[in-house]
Amino acid sequence: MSGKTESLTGPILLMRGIGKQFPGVVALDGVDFRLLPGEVHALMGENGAGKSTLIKVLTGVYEIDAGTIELSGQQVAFSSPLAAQQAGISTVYQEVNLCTNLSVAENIFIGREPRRRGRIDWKRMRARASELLAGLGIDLDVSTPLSSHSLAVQQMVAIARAVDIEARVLILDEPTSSLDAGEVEQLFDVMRALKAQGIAILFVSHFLDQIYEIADRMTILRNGRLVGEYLTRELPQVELVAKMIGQVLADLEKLHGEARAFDEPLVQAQALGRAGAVEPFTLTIHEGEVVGLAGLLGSGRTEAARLLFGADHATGGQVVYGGEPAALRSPRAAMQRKIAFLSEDRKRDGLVPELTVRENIILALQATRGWTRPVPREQQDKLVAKYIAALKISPAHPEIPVRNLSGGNQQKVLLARWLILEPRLLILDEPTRGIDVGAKAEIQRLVVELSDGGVAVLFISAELEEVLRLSHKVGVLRDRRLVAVLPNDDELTTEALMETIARGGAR
Amino acid sequence: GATSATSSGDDTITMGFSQVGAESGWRTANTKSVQDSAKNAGVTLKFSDAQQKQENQIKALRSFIQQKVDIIAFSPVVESGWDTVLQEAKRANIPVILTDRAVDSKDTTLYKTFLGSDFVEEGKKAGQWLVEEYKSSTDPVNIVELQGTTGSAPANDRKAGFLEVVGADPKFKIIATQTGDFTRAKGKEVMEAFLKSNPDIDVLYAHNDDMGLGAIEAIEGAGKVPGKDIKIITVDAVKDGMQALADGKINFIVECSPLLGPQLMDLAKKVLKGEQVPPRVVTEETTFTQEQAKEVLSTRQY
Amino acid sequence: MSIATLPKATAATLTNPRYVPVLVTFGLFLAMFVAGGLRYEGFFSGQIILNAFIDNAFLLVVAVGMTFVILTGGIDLSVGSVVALSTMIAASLMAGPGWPPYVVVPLVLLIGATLGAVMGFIIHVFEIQPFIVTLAGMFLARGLCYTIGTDSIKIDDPTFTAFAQTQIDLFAGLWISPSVLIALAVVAVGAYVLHYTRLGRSVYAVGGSEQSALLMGLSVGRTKIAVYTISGFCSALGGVLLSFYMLSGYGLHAVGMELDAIAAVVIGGTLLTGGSGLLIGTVLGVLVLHLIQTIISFEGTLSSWWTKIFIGLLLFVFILLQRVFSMRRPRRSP
Amino acid sequence: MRRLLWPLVILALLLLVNVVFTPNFLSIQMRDGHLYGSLIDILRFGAPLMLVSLGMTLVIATGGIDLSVGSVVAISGALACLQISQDAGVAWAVALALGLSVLLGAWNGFLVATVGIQPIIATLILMVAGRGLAQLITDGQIITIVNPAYKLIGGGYLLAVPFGILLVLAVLAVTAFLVRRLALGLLIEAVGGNAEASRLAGVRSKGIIIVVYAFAALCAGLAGLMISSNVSSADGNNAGLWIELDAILAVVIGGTSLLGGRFSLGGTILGALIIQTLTTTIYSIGVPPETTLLFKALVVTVVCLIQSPAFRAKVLGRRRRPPAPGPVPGEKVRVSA
Ligand SMILES: Nc1ncnc2c1ncn2[C@@H]1O[C@H](COP(=O)(O)OP(=O)(O)OP(=O)(O)O)[C@@H](O)[C@H]1O
Ligand SMILES: Nc1ncnc2c1ncn2[C@@H]1O[C@H](COP(=O)(O)OP(=O)(O)OP(=O)(O)O)[C@@H](O)[C@H]1O
Ligand SMILES: [Mg+2]
Ligand SMILES: [Mg+2]
Repeated sequence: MSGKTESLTGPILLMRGIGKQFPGVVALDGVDFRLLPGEVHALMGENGAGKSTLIKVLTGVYEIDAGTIELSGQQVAFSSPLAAQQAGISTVYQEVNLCTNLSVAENIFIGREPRRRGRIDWKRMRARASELLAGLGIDLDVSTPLSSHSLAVQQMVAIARAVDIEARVLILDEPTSSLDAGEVEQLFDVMRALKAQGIAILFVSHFLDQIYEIADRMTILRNGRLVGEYLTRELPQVELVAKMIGQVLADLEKLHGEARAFDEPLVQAQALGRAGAVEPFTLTIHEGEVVGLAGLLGSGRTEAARLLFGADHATGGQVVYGGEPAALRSPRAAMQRKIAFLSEDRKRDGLVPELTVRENIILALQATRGWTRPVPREQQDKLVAKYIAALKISPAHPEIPVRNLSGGNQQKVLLARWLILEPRLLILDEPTRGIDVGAKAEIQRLVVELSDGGVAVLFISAELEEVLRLSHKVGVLRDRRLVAVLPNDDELTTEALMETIARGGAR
Repeated sequence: GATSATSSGDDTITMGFSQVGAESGWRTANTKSVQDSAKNAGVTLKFSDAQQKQENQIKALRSFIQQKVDIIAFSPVVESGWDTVLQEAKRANIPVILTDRAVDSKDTTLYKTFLGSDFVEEGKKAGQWLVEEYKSSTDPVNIVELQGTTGSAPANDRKAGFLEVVGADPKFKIIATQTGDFTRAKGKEVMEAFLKSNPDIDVLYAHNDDMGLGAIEAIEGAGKVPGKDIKIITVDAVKDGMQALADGKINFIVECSPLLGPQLMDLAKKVLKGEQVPPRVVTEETTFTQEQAKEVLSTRQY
Repeated sequence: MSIATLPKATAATLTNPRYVPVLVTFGLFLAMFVAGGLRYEGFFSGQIILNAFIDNAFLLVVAVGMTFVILTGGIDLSVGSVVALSTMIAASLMAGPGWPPYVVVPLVLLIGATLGAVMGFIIHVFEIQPFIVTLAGMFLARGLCYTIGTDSIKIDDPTFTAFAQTQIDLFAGLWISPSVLIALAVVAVGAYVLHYTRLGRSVYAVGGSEQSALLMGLSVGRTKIAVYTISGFCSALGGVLLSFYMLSGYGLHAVGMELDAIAAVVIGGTLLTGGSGLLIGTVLGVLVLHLIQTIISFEGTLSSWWTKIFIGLLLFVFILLQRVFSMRRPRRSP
Repeated sequence: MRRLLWPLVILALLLLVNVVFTPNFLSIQMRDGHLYGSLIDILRFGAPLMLVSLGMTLVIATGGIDLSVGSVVAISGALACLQISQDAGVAWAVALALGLSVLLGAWNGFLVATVGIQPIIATLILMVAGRGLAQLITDGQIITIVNPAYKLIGGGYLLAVPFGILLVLAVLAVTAFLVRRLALGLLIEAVGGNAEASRLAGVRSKGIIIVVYAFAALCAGLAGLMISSNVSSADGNNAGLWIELDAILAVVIGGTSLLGGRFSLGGTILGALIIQTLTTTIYSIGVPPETTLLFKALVVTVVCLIQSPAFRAKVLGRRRRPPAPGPVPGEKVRVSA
């Protein structure tokens, strides 16, 4: 027992013997968990370990099947997130759960709008929202609808909302999955400040570096069971991973992509652009080449990728595919040229939640064949089984609705959807979002394999290390403009890349 | 007699006519009659279809007042609720003629005259025939009734009139009654169900020909002979009904004539000339037995 | 957004994408009105516009309630029947036991609101689709009408009729009825609630995403029950206004009015899927429907079927132009 | 199929009520060489509703709704009867009516998918104008025809079985083939479940939506032929009036969500049967017309309550479990080092 951080007041939150079952799945089985005031406590575990479920039973989204929850020594059972919120628990759930039809300001304040003489004081609300976001390093027009902002911005808005709620406990379920280094730092500053005020923070992330930077203590779950509670500084990273996945992970081999010469250009964007989204940019992607895109939040990486996939109409320029101009009028047209696009916002642009894992996986393949030529069932089952195994999707059952999967597993399902198409250009927008360490290494290895097999990959990630590890060259975007395309040679380090992003020009 | 406050100084009459809707063949025949006779009489007709809604009719009347027509005629969907708008018409000096059905306003100066049929009377006629037909029998008579659209005026009144007559004799028993919405399809469907749940049906009383015609199909389908095994009384006397009557499948039809057009135009002209018109003009309507039907069948217009 | 802020509309608000559909609708409405005026004699009068309000006061009130429901992504099919039921209860209580209007009217409003609340409760607590619950409500209310009576009942309570026949003279011979004032008041209150109260904002939030609203700690249940209660209340009030208009209670009043109300709301630019729309749009929607009817009655030469075809055609042209002119949609919203 | 359990229970209950009132309700006899009985009636009169509901199911699965089916019913019947009354061949009349129906459906689909009008309004246009069109075709009158071949469709028998029932079975089989054997069903559910995601997955949603609305109209057209053939006449004013409401109700009772996504053809057929049985029940147990609607309200409420898992959980037992007792006192929270 090591109890340096153990405060005298005892835990603010104490969960004991928590059990939660879903039909066919035991999501939590006798889990104990405690949270101390003034600590940042990381909840760790593989995809599907039960982290989000623990948070949801705590905050009244689900009922618990077994166990007790005590808040400040008092037994509680919240009937709804509202009740939890009123008891002083403020939560950012894993998927961004905001109302995109409302304005940014409203999303921060809805339910607790500043009022004057009984009516909502819109002016004050906007002013305070701007202020709050500025505190997180975000500057935008808060009266615009949330739907017009990228997922990363939305995530920051959700965070802003949660930290502004007067709370004793702050829960952040993978808030950093689509943020880049700068935003993460902003968030950590805020978290440290809250911690100093004695607020207990529960933090979930698959980025181990972040955990070691911010967390005081961690609780590890595996397959819905408690592995143990540890002080961060006493648990080396390798051991943490071993405890999470139940085995020692082979050291991440250097997958470093090298700048090298390619002869066959596969896709060329020529002055491709879209008014109001991305300035015209020119970029060549060769067969077998991995091109990384780096940039700050809202720099236009997603927009650029969407243009290459025909998801949006370009307002200028053209795409040359295999030497011939290709009019990518729709995603379908791009798919016919064997271009695939894994979108960053899986909830909005990826999953069909009601459909099963199998159906979600074969959807794109079926779509290319049209409705008159069904993929034979045996072939479906074979393909699906193959990718469930390859990507370690769990539960490994193809016939459950995909909405019942954990966030990371949903992401894997979408990846599988595109991989079975055997694309020649694979556009991956934040493919490792919400994916655990083990699977992330798996996916990175996959990218290398694909590129070795001649598949071109456009790789977008907020994690610069990842971009550098995989790419042969890196495109840098800033303010919706492609400002540089850098070969990934020895001189290109994360620092150098960061500097380019900040400076907005070539080295 | 008011002379219209018309803006058009010419001698052609502009009539605003608000029809209930086009819910049945009877109704469209009625519309056609009004339209045709307006043309023949040289009356400019502003026609408006209310699609069975009183509020639409009121709106139409308002818009007629707005358009400063010379005279307004309309077939009220229901009796009540016209006072306000009729008062507006009166204030604008536009005379009003009611067709097909009266309104229950206490203030009879709101309209000039009422031209139309009497649904209660129709129900009574149907009942009287039945009483006559079975006057020698003492056995109970099992009647099934196919009502019109629930709550609609003809359904309410035809039911009431019929009941008033047959209710006087306890041997007449209405063993089943259900709405058939004035349509053939519903008439057939309901009758099929009646036939299954009530083995002994002597008489069918249908509030219009169409439901009766549908029921005939059901009766035939059940292996019975319409007009013999089950006696059938209907109301309206449209062509198909008269044909069935002549063929012996219906036993008795009470006429309810839709051809009000010519009479309406006459009345309108008289009213506008300031002549005295009777407060109530009942259309000439008769009843048909099978023999009568055979005689007049070739001369029916609708 | 609300009536209250409209006069202050600046260039910035005019180009705000949220207002574009409403502005387009308004523009088209004006264009249609002018076209009617050029074509028909006697069309171009102030009274025509006022009549739109006089003849539709009840529909307007009902549509306000419907807007609340649709904004949450729900639907209320019971409104027409509740309107009828209200006229029926009002008429039968005044005609039969001779209750005075100041007892009857509040009672009717209470009944309507209660009916709505019960439906909202069932929808929320038992997680049943609004369509089917309100359809049952529709059958229930209409059925209750018939059990009260199948004939139409005349209202001749002197206070009631006096109020109903009051004409509020404006200027130059123009007039409105008190119902118009009531309807406009309802619109104003509705707009205020939607824009300036927490209830109103959570209506939009629930319509945007019920799941998110729940996770954000809004009381989704209360909001949903509230909108159906509001809709029930508005239907009952609509029923009272309709009894002013008709001076009768009747089980077949307002048949299909739910469709008119839904159409008005949707024509006014509100999304049936919820979360987006303005009350002022609903007002325009009601006016557009009325204008179409007026044009047809001024045309006056159409047979029953051409009337219907024409209504469909005008509606189509209107919707099409509305679509074309407000095409500029935000990129990512599907 | 667990999903169909509760609709089945409800249907059984309704039939039971009938048996109590009419003991020989379930009996089926041979009469004049064809099947005869109340059950047959339910199937026969329910056939048009089942057809319309089948089409409606697919439309609803895409997240849409089709209000115009009633008008298409009227138009199709009117056109066919008009043709036949003008001495056209039955095959030609039927083909023409169905062709026009498909065209009208495609028009709906075009407005929804390509022009981007909200489905309820897009189909409202045809609902209003289509009724007018039907009346235009019949001139507002009822067109009566005498044609044994045409009579077969809705009122005739084949091998002792009402032809309409066979027709429904055939359409059901074809639909099931299209959506479950071929991939139409998956793509429809994808479009209804998440339209944007489907677009990005390459689903040609416009085409699918147009096909689906056209199919719904085809079903409605067929139902129109059935209804008019059954009574040997076309009634442009009333044929198919309010059938859209019944059809939507059938779909919803069958367990398909109005929000789109997953659908169940079997559920829809059951839903339609429930509605038709309810109608027949009202006729045969002698519910007075004034209380018909109250009775309907009652049954619909009961149906949707029984169907609701939340209701079953909250009211019919399975109460919330009381919180389980805490761990044995003294047991410490595991804190390993
Ligand atoms: N609503 C649900 N219905 C059925 N199963 C569910 C449901 N929600 C979660 N599960 C299952 O419970 C298990 C735990 O899921 P949970 O979302 O808690 O994982 P997680 O640790 O948050 O994973 P990730 O890192 O991928 O977010 C998973 O196997 C998941 O499939
Ligand atoms: N529908 C829209 N309307 C207007 N602006 C938009 C819309 N969608 C995105 N934007 C803006 O376009 C910019 C580029 O967004 P994009 O999603 O491409 O950024 P990104 O580089 O992928 O960064 P991240 O995903 O980390 O936010 C952002 O400022 C975003 O707010
Ligand atoms: Mg999770
Ligand atoms: Mg992005």
